[in-house]
Amino acid sequence: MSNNSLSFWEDSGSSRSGIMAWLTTTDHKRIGLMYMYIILAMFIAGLCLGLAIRLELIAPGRTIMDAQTYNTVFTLHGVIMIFIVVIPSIPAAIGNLVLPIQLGAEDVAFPRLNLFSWYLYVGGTLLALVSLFTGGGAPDTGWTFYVPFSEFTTTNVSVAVIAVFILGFSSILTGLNFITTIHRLRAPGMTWTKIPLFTWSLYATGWIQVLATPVLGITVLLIFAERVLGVGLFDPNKGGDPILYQHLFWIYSHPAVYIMILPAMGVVSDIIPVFARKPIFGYKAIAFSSLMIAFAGSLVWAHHMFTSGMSDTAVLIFSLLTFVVAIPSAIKVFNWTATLYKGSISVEPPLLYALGFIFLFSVGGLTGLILGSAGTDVHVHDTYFVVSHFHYVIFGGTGFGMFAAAHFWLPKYYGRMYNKKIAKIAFYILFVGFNLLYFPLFIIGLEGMPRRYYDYLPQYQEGHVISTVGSWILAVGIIIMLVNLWRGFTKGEKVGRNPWGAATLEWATPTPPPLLNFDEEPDASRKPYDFRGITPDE
Amino acid sequence: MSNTHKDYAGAKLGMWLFLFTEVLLFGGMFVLYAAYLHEYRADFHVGGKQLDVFIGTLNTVVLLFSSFAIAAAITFIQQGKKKLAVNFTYLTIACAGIFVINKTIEWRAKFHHGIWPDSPHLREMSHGENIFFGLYFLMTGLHAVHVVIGAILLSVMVWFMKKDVINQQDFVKLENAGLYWHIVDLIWIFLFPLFYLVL
Amino acid sequence: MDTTLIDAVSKVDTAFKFIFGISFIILFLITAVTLYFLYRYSRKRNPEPSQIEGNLVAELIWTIVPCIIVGAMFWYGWVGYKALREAPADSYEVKCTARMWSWKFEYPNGKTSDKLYVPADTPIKVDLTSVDVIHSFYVAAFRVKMDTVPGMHTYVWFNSGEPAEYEIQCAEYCGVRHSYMLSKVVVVPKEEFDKWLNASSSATEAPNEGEEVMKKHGCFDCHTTDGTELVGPSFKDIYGRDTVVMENGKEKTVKADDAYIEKSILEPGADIVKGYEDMMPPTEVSKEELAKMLEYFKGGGKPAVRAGAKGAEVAEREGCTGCHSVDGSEMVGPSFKGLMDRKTTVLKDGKKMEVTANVEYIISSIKHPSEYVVDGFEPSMPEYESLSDDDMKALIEYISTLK
Amino acid sequence: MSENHEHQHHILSIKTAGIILVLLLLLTGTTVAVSRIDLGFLNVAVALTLAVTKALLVILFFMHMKYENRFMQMIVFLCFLLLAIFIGMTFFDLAYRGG
Repeated sequence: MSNNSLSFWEDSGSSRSGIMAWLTTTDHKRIGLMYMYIILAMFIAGLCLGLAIRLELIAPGRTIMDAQTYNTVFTLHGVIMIFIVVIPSIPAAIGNLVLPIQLGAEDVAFPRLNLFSWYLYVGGTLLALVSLFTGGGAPDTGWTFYVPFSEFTTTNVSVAVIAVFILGFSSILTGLNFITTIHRLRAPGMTWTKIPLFTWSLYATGWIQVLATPVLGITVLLIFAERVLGVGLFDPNKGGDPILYQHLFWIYSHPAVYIMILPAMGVVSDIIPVFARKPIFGYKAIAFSSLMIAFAGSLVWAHHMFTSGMSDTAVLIFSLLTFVVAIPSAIKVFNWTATLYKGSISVEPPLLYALGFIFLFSVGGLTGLILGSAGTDVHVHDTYFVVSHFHYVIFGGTGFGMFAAAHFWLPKYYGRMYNKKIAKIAFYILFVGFNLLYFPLFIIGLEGMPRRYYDYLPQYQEGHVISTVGSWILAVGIIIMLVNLWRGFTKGEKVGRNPWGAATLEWATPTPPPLLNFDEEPDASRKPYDFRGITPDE
Repeated sequence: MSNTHKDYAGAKLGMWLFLFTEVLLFGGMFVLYAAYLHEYRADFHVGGKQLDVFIGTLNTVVLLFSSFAIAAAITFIQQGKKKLAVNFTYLTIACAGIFVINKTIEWRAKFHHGIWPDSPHLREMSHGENIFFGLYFLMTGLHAVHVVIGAILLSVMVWFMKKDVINQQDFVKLENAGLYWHIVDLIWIFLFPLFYLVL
Repeated sequence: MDTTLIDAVSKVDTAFKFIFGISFIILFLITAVTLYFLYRYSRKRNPEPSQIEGNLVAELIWTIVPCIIVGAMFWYGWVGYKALREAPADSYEVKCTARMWSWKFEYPNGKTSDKLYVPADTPIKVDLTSVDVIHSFYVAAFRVKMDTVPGMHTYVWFNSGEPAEYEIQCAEYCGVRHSYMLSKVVVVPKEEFDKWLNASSSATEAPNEGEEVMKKHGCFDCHTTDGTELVGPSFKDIYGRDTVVMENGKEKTVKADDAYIEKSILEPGADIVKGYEDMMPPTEVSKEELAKMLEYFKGGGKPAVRAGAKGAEVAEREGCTGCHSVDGSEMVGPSFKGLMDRKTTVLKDGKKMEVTANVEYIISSIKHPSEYVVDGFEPSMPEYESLSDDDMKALIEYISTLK
Repeated sequence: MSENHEHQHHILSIKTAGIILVLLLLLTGTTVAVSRIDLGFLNVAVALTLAVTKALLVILFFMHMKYENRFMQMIVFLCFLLLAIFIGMTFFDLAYRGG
């Protein structure tokens, strides 16, 4: 390990030291880590809420909390997991760590704006927490804030929606920053077809963040206006149309699903070739399908509204378009599988998590077809089938993508390696727990168990019991995984420049990277998945 | 890191991306406007008749002129005529002031007639009129907030020009502030016919 | 029976089978192929990777074939949806009004009920609306679900089929009692249905007319009769009580007399009892109905003072029912149902013994729960030594009613 | 810095800016005038067409879009297209309700 320059841990680039050097840093790597720590803390909080929900549902009737508490718990679980954990997880945390180095740049295009986004994120998170303890109590509307219920409820929805507005703004600025960085700061020689696919996916994601998130912003501001001023834009008693709210909400919130999943797809596209020692199959198709998903994904929002009272014509159009979005996702899955063909595969932890992603995402995607098809959606809409579907996509997809990314990239930044054997054991426990937790929910959903139910009819209990047991196994898996990562990064063996033998630029710089990322001008003309002549440097 | 800050095209790309978010922020309200115009055509007509076309037109002219003024200021700074650039920026800020004063007069008149969001008088009117005025207050209100932000932004630019942070070689900050101001104007170009001239 | 009628359910189920079938095949293939590659091309077996960057033909195939497949899926789904939306012209129409948190069904002759009674083998069209927030009318057995939107009318239709009962659930989150917003579709033979429809409900069944009227209007969804608070004030002993209400933001005390109660039903927003939200929708009731309701209030709500009502209140307040069910099901502790004078195996100081749960035993178990622990349960109950004698008496009385 | 310095910064002449301003004011006058005549549905169409024309003038000249590269022009178009799609597709619902 040759380290002739100081790493970003030692050299903050400013005269400040200690915690202040972190809080005032404009270094993308430090900002990425700061995102990661808060996301991790909030992830654990959201996880505990999720476990509480599962425990409550192990038996009909009251188990550990009353109905009102239950309603606030699932609302908080949703708001925290979606707006505070999943949306910023890969783009803001991993993206900040990796994207500029992959491009051969010194930093993002607007480093100070990057820090500002982080402060907005922290501010939004704090405000969301404030909403729990002030006003009429924690919000109980579900993360969708559907009107007119959200206008009438006495709980503290007004503060919560402002928190969502601020978090949305943070997300917009991150997207804006990344798009500009990709356009302007690529190292000489890095043409558009040499950009690693992870960065490509963040490019597509950035566009959704910039173009869709403002609609969420205005939507939550309108809820605020409705509650505070009583304008009545969504209140039927004053001439408003509650279904229009749903249109506005989903115009953002469906593309938001792609903000969550696209970066995870990018992670998988970057990991699989490395461990198969072989170029990604169909680079252009994967890169292009990211853009396709981003665009087509913006046109399908109303498939969340097939039973809302919307017109049948709209159901026809949106159902059809929804199936169109399935195609690019399918292409990606086939290309990943084909990348393994005639490779030289070594199943290291990052690959394992990436393969876990492919399976779970496939289950989530394929059950999504049931939801896209109008006739079948009517039956399973707002049931546990949907709950299971989106957990497979968001948790099985983005969550496992995040875990894969952590196992793949973090050793580079901490300079130390975790215990690979324990990482694999954790994966298997996670995988089993995950399926035990969510698969039974498909079944009871098909049988007609509605979501957001505090209490339920006795015929659904069996599924709930299995699911709750699964949640405990999943929790054990996550604890093992996190402890293993933490121990690795504090006490593990030191790693060299390129422990996995990858070909993208972040592996060509010292471990951990120096403040301005590179000692010498990197060679960006090499293809990102050309592994010939590259040997792992452990 | 210093050279990233001098990336003129990058700064401009970033600004445009930000402007897109502004367009779509208002876009959400335009979706609502379109939907409710479709549903309450006649009521919107009645509502539109109650707005003051004269003030609306006056404000349109003021904003168009201010847009010209800031465009001219950018031309002058590029030509090295800093004094003129500063003066034309002042002119733009003055226009913003006139706009806000007009807006206040107009809103006060509405309040005087008992029309404000959720007012007893408004609740007695038809659903369509309630929605029309609801949209009117929210959209022009949000726009007015943008006018004020724009004016503050331009004031900072004046200060930058005086400090020579903005000069003939490095004027992208002024240009971006100008872009922001044009977007404010652009949104008004649509608000004006949709509220004051609606039929 | 018209065979086209069962088509909606079967068409939807066809779509389910088609999509699930193909999805399963795809998932199986992807998984199997991946596992095979992992085995066949592991570094041990295949140390030298091939440099394959792509294959246009393969990629075209797996773009075009999925296009065709999802096209077919869309079509099946749409056919199912169409069937769900095209109600036959001769459907029997019932109006349904949803509110927090109950359903009200109104039949063509004006009769109303809280369960949906329908004649067998008839296409039924349910016209849906809501008076407060969005709910969703969901009958899983008929594959129908439709939101009830305030200010709007939506509908579902289904073929009732053989006489049977089906669950109605609310599928759109609507607040604290969302999961209790349940009802039933009761399919009865045609003649029976006609008889039911034309019988005047008050004469045949209702022992207390006022209570029937209030049930019909969903009053009990928000107001209890036993003194506990739901969304609105309890009806218990409400008549003639002095009540603090808010009028235009100012407090004022009124006596809950005929005039006040009548006003509160017709114009709930006028005088809100202090501490409650303005949530109650105005209720349209006829003169006779109003008179019956007032009668009910004057009587203090007769059925409310059923034996053990106070004990039930104590059990709820003290959290007993959090662990002890009243319906025989096992929760944290043994059920209260049939508890009185039951012979039970208990553990005392680790030794098993048989006791009869008489009054003394129950009192002692409430005050010192760990002394005797029923076999099979954890000794997790806290001591309730400070329970007042009154409360204790009421609780015992309540338990003894749960046979 | 692959896309750097494609062109010199374009300077909008004061004369052009003035012409644009006059055009904008004329269009405003036209909008107000036309709104006085009842053309039924056409009123909205005419008002919006004039507004779009004005917006185009502002974007192309005041905002220098005429002198930007293809990519910038494309994304600006895309942004407005997306807004149009959002509004348009909402009408698949609104226009066909109660059918």
